[in-house]
Amino acid sequence: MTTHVHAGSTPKHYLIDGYGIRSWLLTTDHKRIAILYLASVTVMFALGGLFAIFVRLELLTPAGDLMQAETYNKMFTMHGIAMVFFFLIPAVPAVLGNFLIPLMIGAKDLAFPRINLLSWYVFVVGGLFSLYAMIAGGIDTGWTFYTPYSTAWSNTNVVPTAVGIFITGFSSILTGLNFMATIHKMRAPGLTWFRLPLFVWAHYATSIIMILGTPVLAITIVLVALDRIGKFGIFDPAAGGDPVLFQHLFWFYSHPAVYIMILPSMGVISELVSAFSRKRVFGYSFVAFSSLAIALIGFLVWGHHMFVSGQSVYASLVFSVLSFLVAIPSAVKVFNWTATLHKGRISFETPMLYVFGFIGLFTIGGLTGLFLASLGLDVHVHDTYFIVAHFHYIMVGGVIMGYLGGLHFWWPKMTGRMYPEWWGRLSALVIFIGFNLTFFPQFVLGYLGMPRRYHAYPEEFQVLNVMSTAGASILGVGYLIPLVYMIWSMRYGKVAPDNPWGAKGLEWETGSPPPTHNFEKPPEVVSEAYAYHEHPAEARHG
Amino acid sequence: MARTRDVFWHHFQDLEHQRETSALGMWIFLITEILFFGGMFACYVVYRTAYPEAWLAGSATLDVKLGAINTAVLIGSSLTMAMAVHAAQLGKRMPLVVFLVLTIVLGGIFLGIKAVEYEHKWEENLIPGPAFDFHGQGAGNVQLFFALYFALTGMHALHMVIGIGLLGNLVRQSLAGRFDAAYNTPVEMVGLYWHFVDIVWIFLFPLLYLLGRH
Amino acid sequence: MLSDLPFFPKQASTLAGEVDALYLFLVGLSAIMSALIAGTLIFFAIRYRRGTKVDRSNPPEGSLALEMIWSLIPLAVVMVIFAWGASVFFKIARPPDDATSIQVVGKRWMWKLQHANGRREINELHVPVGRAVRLTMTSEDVIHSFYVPAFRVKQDVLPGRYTHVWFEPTRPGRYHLFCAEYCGTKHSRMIGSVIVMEPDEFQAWLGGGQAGVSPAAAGQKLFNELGCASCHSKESGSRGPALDGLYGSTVLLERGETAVADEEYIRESIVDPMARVVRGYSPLMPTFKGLVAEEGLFQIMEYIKTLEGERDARAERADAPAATPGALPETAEERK
Amino acid sequence: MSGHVAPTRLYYAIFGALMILTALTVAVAYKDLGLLNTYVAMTIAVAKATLVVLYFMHVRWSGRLIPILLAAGVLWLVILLALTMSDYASRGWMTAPGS
Repeated sequence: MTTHVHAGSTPKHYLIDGYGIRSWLLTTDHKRIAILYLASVTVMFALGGLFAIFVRLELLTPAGDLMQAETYNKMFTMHGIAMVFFFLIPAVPAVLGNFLIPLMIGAKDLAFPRINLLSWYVFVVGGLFSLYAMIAGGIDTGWTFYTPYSTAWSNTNVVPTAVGIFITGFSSILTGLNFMATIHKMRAPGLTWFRLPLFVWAHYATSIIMILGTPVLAITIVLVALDRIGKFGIFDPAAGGDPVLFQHLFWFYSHPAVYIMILPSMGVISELVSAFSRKRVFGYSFVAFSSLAIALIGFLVWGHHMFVSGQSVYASLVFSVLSFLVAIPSAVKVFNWTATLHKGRISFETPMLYVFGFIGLFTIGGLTGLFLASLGLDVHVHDTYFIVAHFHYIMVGGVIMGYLGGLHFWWPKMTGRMYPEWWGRLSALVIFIGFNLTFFPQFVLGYLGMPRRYHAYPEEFQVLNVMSTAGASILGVGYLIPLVYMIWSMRYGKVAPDNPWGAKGLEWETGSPPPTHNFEKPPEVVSEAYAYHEHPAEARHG
Repeated sequence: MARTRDVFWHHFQDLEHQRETSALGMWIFLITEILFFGGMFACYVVYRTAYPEAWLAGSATLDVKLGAINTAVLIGSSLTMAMAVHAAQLGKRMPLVVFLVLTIVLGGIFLGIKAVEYEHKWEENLIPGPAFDFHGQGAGNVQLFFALYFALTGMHALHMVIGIGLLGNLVRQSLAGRFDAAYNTPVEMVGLYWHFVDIVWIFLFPLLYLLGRH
Repeated sequence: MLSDLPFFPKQASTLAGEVDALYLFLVGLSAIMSALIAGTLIFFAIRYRRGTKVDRSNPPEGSLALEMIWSLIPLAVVMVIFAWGASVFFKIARPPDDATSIQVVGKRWMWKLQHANGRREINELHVPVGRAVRLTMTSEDVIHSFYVPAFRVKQDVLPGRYTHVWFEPTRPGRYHLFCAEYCGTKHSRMIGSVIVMEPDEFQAWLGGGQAGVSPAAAGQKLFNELGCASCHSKESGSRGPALDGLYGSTVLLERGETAVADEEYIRESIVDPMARVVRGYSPLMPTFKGLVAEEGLFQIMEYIKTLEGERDARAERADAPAATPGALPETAEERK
Repeated sequence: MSGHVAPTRLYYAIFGALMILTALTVAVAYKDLGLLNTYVAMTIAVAKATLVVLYFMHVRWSGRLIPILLAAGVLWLVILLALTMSDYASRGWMTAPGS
């Protein structure tokens, strides 16, 4: 978009505006809070990854010989909890969203800077509770906490973990609240809704889900805790309660939660595909509205997790047809991104490689979603490795690809330094190969009938499991490379120009890193997003 | 207005912009609250449909008189809260303090009556859990009624306690002269919260107390 | 035969082929879609890479026609998949009327099964080829899931209520039985085998072993031991309704509603007698929750099913509309 | 200027209406209307909540955005209740054979 920014000298960028631990821990600057989130979610990702290593190592052989069944059950549970609640849900919104939304809309900060800081503290406190639960013996209910196992039978730290997730939920609610108020009220003059970058649209849709879904999870967790501590019996059949009701309430949030994870990544992909094709995103309004459509329809499909749960077959019918509907807006996005490349000027820096990775893996993840939405077929593949493969294609292949792509793209803006391009491309390739080798065999395993959450398994499944574990080790290396060179680049990377990619967008019209108040003079927007055709910009780097 | 400096955040255009944005934020928060109580209402609807006898039997043990008095008390506190906001808008300090204190007092009365009711249930062994003891029609599932009764009213009471804390803070700030006709956003925000808590009770009263009274 | 392909599961029930047909259709569709998208991506990426001299004039910013095409055509396709999936699902959900009945109790961490003649099994299920079998299942503790991949059927097994699964084996052999719903420490050991036999072999197997007492007979014994008959008798003035011909009939309840006396209703009446009391009787019956194990409930149920006879006029109303049974029965009227 | 300043008379009138509706809902509960009892009770509760939202919470004077948000919140609650109940209401539709 074209703007009138007075490029005054920017004496202090946000990273050097104050030193010392207090200047970070008491900051209300959305950019610093984004960095705090970046550090926290990276720790949780590493932790979740560590648990995954143990899971994959155990599954190398059919006999449950590496660790006890109890230990294995705790490993997959804690892998799920760390990854879902403490990495995937906050990753893109709390890091990239926090950093970029005010910049993209020309605001000095989010609407409620102190609430933003509070949300990080809430996240940390929730994380510490869950960490305590993990260290003090772990938890073995699966990240889904199905009752009555979680309320009456498990002997592990269900309550501390539940408290941790409950608290973290409020961090998510506060972030969504802040984004929503910000996008409504803090846009720069001239920045109408249909001039917003699609990243902002995606985060608006995400905020809707955070606000309307998370409280239901929160109260469900409270009821589980009441059942467990006070023997209330709300979800316990022994007292007349219905465990299937717990599943309804749990999935009312936890299915849309998948869209909390994927929608922001889709927003990233829209920005990247446009920047590296030097072209406005094809079908802008369709991409924007498809985000809202996903946010709405995403709330109507939760029962597809319950086709064999004892739910009424007629309710299953309704949930199945609605689940097929949600496939359409997702497909629309993929088609529009592909069409964006048409007549573009495409270059292949690391972020763009992640775009290709995202589209490929998300396509497979989405298409296998059709298998699972089909009632008759889901009966067979439900709770097998087929579903494990499917949601990893969406949540790892989709979300993490988008997250890493976005992190590379905006890294110069966040740190003022370039990451090493060659290493970036290499790691993108390694991650793509490792990912497919890890998870594609699991589709086959699932259709063969291997149930998930199995500590030991029949011997005929071993070949595919070995492939998967081999892939996981490649994937692990793929994640380690960026971790190393990103940290390295903060000190030794090339100093980044304000707009290394020649990209459009308000965030590129301020310094790298931006000054504390983002813009010296409030920008004024006079044209649409991604106006590459007006002033064909060229890269000043690479 | 020299004082404006410490209540105005630089990233807003002006105080009115700040007020509108705060109100929007508060409303978004209240919408999450709808869904927060909504999860319990979903349990309520499912189990009431499944076990109507148990619901009638459980509701019959509650004291309509106390429930109705509490409803009146809470609606009264909503009135005093609205009056407090009104006083703040006009920049009248003493009426503001008086109405805030009245709201706190009414909120306290509500919680006191609630505590009396809880104590009755305790004495009658109607607290869900191992000690729960109920005989008669629908006995098998009456515990579910009480589980939801305590979950719903307990969460509501917790919101009241938080609200009273916020009101106390407002009293302190009003006495310090922090609010005037130009800046009174915190009073307005706490008011929204308080009214919301009142609305929750408006639904809880008939849903819990008034089943099968004829 | 598909089953003989590597990395393809065995097909051993009448349902397996139907599920596989849908699966293979979707695999084909996915392959085509993925190839199309990947092909277009790669084609554009090469043709329009930066620096190439190709026609980039008038790049389109969007196209309503294209958007319609690529949302409406997929919509039509997924609706076909939905209908197909639903039709297969209803075949899986609806057992044939002549299916043999077997009772299953899931318990951490084993499957306990009992045939109609009383023969019991643990973690093994013998069934004849070519005969539909319907399992009635419940759990003693947490949620389990009865899963036989070769039959393509799976159903969660819940505590406190009955769920059902059915299949008709087509090939003799030994197939995996898995618990598919995570149930705690030894979840991965809650496994067993389904052994499909030729009908005559099966008959021989069924007659062998320890001669079991039939569930109905065991149920009658329990019924007497628990003193049920002292109230539930045909004599006029008895404290409880007579149970002759009860199973499958419609009973009239206290406030004028009705209920179909199916397995769920009978189970509920034993463990939670006050929930739905038959009209004309006082709510006197004590609960037997915790006193009778799930298997005992199954046996009493089988016994009650054998009691035939005229229904007591008080409890029966032929023209009564059928109420809806289920674990959590919905009662249409609000009772005030 | 901050927010709409309503006359205090209006607040007292709303308070009066709320008290009357409370008395009404208690009175109705003691009449046997069969099925209607629940609907009447809920209608009165919705009416009371609407009064509080419109006047005490100033939504009457707040512009379009907040009513839309509020409607979204209520709609999502309805989605939660309706789709959950769709399961329980239809569980018995498919009867087991033999019954």
